Amino acid sequence: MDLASTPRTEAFRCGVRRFLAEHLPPGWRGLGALSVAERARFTPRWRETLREHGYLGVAWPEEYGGAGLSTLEQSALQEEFVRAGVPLLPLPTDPFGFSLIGPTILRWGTEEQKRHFIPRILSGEHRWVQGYSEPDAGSDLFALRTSARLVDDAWVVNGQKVWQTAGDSANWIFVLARTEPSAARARGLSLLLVPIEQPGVEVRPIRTLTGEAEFCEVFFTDARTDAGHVVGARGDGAKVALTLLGYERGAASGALYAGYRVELERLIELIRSRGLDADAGVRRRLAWCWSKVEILRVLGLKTLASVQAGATPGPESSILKLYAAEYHARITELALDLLGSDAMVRSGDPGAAKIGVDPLGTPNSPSAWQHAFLTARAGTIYGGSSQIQRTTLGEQVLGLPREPRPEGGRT
Amino acid sequence: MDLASTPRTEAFRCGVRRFLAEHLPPGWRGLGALSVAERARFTPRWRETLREHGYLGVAWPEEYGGAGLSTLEQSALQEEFVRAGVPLLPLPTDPFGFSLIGPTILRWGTEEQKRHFIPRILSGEHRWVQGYSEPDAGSDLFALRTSARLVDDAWVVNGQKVWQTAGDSANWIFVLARTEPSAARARGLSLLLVPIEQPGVEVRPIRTLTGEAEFCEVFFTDARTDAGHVVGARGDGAKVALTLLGYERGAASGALYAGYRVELERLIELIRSRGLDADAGVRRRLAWCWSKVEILRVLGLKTLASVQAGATPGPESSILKLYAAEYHARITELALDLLGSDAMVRSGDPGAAKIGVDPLGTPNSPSAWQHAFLTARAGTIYGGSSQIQRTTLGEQVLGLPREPRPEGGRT
Amino acid sequence: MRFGPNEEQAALRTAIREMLAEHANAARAAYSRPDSRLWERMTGELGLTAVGVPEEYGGTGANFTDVAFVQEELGRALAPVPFFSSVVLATRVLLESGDAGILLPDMVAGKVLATAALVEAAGDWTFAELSTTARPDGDRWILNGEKHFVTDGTTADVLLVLAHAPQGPTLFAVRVAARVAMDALDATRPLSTVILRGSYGDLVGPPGGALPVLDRALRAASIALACEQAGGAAACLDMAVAYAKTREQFGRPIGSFQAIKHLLADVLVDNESASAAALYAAWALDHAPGEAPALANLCQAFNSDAYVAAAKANIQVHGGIGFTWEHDAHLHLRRAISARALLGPPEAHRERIADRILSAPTGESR
Amino acid sequence: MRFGPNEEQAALRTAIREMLAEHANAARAAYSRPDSRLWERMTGELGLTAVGVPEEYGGTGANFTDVAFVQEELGRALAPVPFFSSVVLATRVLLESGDAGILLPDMVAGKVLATAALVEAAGDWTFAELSTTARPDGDRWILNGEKHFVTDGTTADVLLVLAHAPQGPTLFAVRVAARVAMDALDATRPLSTVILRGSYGDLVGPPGGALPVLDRALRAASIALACEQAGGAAACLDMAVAYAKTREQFGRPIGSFQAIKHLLADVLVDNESASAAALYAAWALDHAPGEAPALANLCQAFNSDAYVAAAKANIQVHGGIGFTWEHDAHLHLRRAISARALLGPPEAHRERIADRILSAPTGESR
Repeated sequence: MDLASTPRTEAFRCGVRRFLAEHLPPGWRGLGALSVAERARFTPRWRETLREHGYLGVAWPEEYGGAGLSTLEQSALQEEFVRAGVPLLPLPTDPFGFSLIGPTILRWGTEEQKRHFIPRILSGEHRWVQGYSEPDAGSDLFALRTSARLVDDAWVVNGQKVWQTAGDSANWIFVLARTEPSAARARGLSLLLVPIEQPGVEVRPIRTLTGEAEFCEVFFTDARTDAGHVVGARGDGAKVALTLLGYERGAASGALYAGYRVELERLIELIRSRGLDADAGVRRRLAWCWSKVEILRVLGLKTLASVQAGATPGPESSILKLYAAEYHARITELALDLLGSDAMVRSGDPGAAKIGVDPLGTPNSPSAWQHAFLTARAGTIYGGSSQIQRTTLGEQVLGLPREPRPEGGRT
Repeated sequence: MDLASTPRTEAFRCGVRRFLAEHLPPGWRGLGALSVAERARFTPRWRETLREHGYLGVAWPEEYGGAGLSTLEQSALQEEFVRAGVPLLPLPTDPFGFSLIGPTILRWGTEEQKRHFIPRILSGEHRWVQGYSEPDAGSDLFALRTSARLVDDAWVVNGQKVWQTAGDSANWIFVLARTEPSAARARGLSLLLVPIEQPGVEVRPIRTLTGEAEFCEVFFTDARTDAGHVVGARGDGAKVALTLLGYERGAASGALYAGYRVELERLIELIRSRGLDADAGVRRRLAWCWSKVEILRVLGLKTLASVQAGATPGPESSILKLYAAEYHARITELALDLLGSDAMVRSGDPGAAKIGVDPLGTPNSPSAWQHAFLTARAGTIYGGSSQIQRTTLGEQVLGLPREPRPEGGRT
Repeated sequence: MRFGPNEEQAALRTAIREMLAEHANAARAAYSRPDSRLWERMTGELGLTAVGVPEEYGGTGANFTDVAFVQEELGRALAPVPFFSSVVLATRVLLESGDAGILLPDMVAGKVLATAALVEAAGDWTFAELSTTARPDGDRWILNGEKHFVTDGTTADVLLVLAHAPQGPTLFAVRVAARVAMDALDATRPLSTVILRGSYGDLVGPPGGALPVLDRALRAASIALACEQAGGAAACLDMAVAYAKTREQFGRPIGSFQAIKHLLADVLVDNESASAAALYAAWALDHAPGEAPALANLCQAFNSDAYVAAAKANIQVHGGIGFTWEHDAHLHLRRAISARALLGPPEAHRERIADRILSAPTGESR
Repeated sequence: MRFGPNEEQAALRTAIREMLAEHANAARAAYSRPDSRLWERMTGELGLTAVGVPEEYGGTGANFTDVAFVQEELGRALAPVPFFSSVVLATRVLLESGDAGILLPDMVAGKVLATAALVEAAGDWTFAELSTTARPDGDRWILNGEKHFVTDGTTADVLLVLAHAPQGPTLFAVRVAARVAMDALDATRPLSTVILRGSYGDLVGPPGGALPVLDRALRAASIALACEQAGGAAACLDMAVAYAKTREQFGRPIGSFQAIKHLLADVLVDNESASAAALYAAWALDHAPGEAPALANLCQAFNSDAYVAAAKANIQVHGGIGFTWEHDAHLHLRRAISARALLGPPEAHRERIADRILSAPTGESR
């Protein structure tokens, strides 16, 4: 066991803290403390600041405009930003550009694709969303139906994708589409890069159970994109698309922990402010939450150590996904219990996060906790439901036998 | 809703109470308060008393020596006996005779079988155990392998059965055996009545996780029984065997409740005697247990009402089985928690029940609760595991689709 | 012996279900706000204001299981009508107060809609720190204070208000008071703040005698709410089962997977428990009153948890589609979360159960 | 950065595992009682008495993760040896007392087996009502009282006894005292009652200064026990997975059913958590001592529950066969239930966590 931080990482962390102290607005209390209007003003300016100082694309090689940081440094950077309550990926589309399609292009793309797309992600000219999910596919990724065929020099795309966060502000979408209709389920897919601003693409907001339009759906009707805008080989789309999911979960575990810590501190404040700190039931549930968050930190360290040792993140990443989703469902329910009758009424400002954990500075209001509770329901569904994660763990980590295929089922 | 007890039932209940008051030994504090030796002396004498006063075979028609009681009366009778801490089926083999094979013979048997076997169950001459379970079949009843073929005038039985409670004191066993090897899984079984005291039958005790021999296994090597000792038609064994399982769960629900109440009272005593009645966690877990027991009472009433209205008990009986088994696993674990360090050490007298709920008078000792905790593990396994019950409920009550059959699987 | 509705109850239940189905098809959007037209039909055509009310006040008779079956049906459909506020809560307060004659006949006749305004700070169901006051003014009383979380408080004609009078906690009927709608998480059950600034009130029940009245009335209300919760949980299970039968993933209906099947089987067991417990408690209120206090706590605690669990399971089974605004799944989750808090949280009810068990002499802990 | 054993630790772990496998095959029955021959081999061939002990006392160095990996391995095999009693509990008490020199070299050399006798009434881990007393008698002390639940108390050469001296709670090394074996539910860890009737004791640590010593020593013991529990839970999962792969029901291996698969996936998640938490806590004890107190409570609470859950799941997956005496499944259940009570129940540890969180200033609740 050797978990001590290296001097290099600590020096890097100090640099990050110094940068934040110098560049955050005076009296900064976290993104959650800003009003909606203040956030809208702050975010693009902050993105420019990050870009000027080399804090965008930190994981990427320097030759493509990145900062070439190690996993440990990335983790420290993410953690410090979460603690300060300020985004490292400010635009709602940035997570898709920087954490999903950017790394995918760098790993599988042609040199030409790298030179073309990577700088545009950094500049913000290309604003990406994911195009994996479909209404009829759900957890069964290989059942997707969106098709693309090559007509002359262009892919012609038809179908429907769903659950795009930030879909309303994106102008590019990476689409997993069936391009080889005669191939088997998993071998007929390709990953295509498709511009959104064209007649064949329509984006419609989806109003979710919170009452807000956190998601969109995207319809393709003879939408077109360049023949060269396929990442990796034709028919390799499933492999290309899935490679990075595990990696992202691993590298982000420090930030995941820091985010849950920030939320837990807010819960502790709620307990204190409502005079519930002597309630034995509340105390034990709080201790349980605290333990789960601290264990998440340790699991994150373990993942980091293994990534740093060169391990390819595998199905074990389902442990973090399942763990975090189920935990978040529990703590947000505890918060509603603490609110008592106030849980029945929407009052106070809602949190800044559309989905996931609210940032530092979020008000301790019924509205914020209700929103967190409702969206936590989605946490056990999207990105592979908790049921799917358990199957993955059972089959791919424990080596238990797969379910028999139904006789008439698709293969 | 009409749940009031009828004057007839109440009068009957009074009669039962009077009988108990008159015939129980002076100073009676429950079977659990007797030593092992005292129990061994008491039980056969008590059975004689019950027989003399018509309290054996109460559900059976009077023409076969029963008392012809209604379901409501049976339920009241069972409940009063549990409350008094005295057995209604005193011998360890009696539950199999009176609750399983007796009713099965009365429902499916020939007149000759009824005249021959029923009086011998009442007299105690025939002491029965079940022969359903097999080591390789487990929850999959139709996978059983014990075979029987008709040779001249006798069935010749070969195979192995397991999990016989009271196997060491039985002299007859009802065996579900494969008699039609060419028929499909469910259609090839017959229910045979086989005498144990013969060279081809060997009974061996199984030491269970409690350290005691609560069960036996039974080996058949060319064991023989009369050709006429098949209950129901050849090949109908599965139907014959399964008919009564649901019914028994329904009729016994009053006794189930009463038993859990007796146990809960003991738990409350434990809480008081250890000064834990102000511990908030203990209070809430106790309230939960109490609620589950009271709901069991209500579910029992509902079942009784439906049986009384002439409904055939169906797969809903899995609700009671699942509910009771999971509850018992929880309350016995609570008891170990209450014992604190004392849970680590076996001390005091163990309870009187080999398996299931200990009767009135059982000492509030670590040993008794440890035994209850350990055997409660079996409650979620035997008689169809909790997993099997959930499948039954999902498919047969909710109407959810069955699992697809594996392509190479047995049918 | 019968466990379930008699013929009349079954017929009423069917009539309610049919009217609600028709209504829901006609105006799905109405489910986000109280619907006076629906309530008028339920009052006029189905006579719901008379259910469970003694005949001397014009009702169909004092049979609380009638109320139970109606509540279960309304809960199933999330019906946005003031049955609980007026025909359960206010009616039970009036009946227990001994002063039912002053209002109940008009309520049964559909002329007056009432509710009760009891709680001030969040979760204060002990009424130990009452800040609303009442002082006598000739024949009437003058009230000052604020009440929160008043169900159907904006539309009610009469508010039964708990206030501190010189004699102690006392109930008053108030007709004129300022009401401000609260932004309810569960929009199908409107909540209001009632502001009393020198509002006139008429005495209901004995001066200083409100607490025992409320204890009994809230016992009935807890049971009725538990019936509603059982109905809501049943609706969640029905929706989830129907979806699991048809939705296919990996080439199979998802209901064929044990992960879904067993989840729903567990919901079934809890739902059967919840329904049986609440109906039995309703029966006990009339026929075994000694059992009713404990059963009220039991079914309020148990059914609150069961409904939330069923609503969560329903969303989980539906996956993404259950996460959309258009799908009813979230309406049940909102109702379940809100109903759990409405008459005090499950933990408080379990605490009262523990009190009762641990203070009873051995062998009588029921 | 490394999360896991270094080369030496991995080699020791393998050596222990091989010795235990050999031993278990040779004498399965030994698992129902402490095995002095096995312990002699572990002491002689593997040098287990030196693990984690500072070099000045002849040990391999003060590295608590060495202890952690050994404990995990011993827990996996339910090894009936006094490592926890002597090399963890007594050793940590001695090290924290500042008086390690009097005994530890002999313990490392395998000449002396020690344990600690602390608890009197069941569950009294606060030592608030200590009835064992010590009075000075020249250079030595005379002790009177009774201690319970003393692990390996019958075979230990030296007992570190907590007693009330005139200066306050104080620790003493006692060599001669009556010991009575308790009938342990988990026969692989013997428990004894120690009866002190005028027994002579030698002072260990400062008079009146036992409580801070024990606080620190029990912190380490909690972490070491949590490692053992994580190892036991891992063994349960291994057994269950192996069985689920081969046992067929309904024409399929039972591990292909989601009911089994998902149950075991949940056990996996808890086991990974338990193992990571305990190893990290062991590392923190040496390298981040500020975190250690909270982590000790955390991993003792969490791992106690995780081990019990894994042991129960293992029996459930095995069905009837897991319910037999011959199968190891119940040995783990007994160990899990007992270990959960050994250093105080999970609820008590969670209560201490809550104390710490809720008394810390905001933003520092770690």
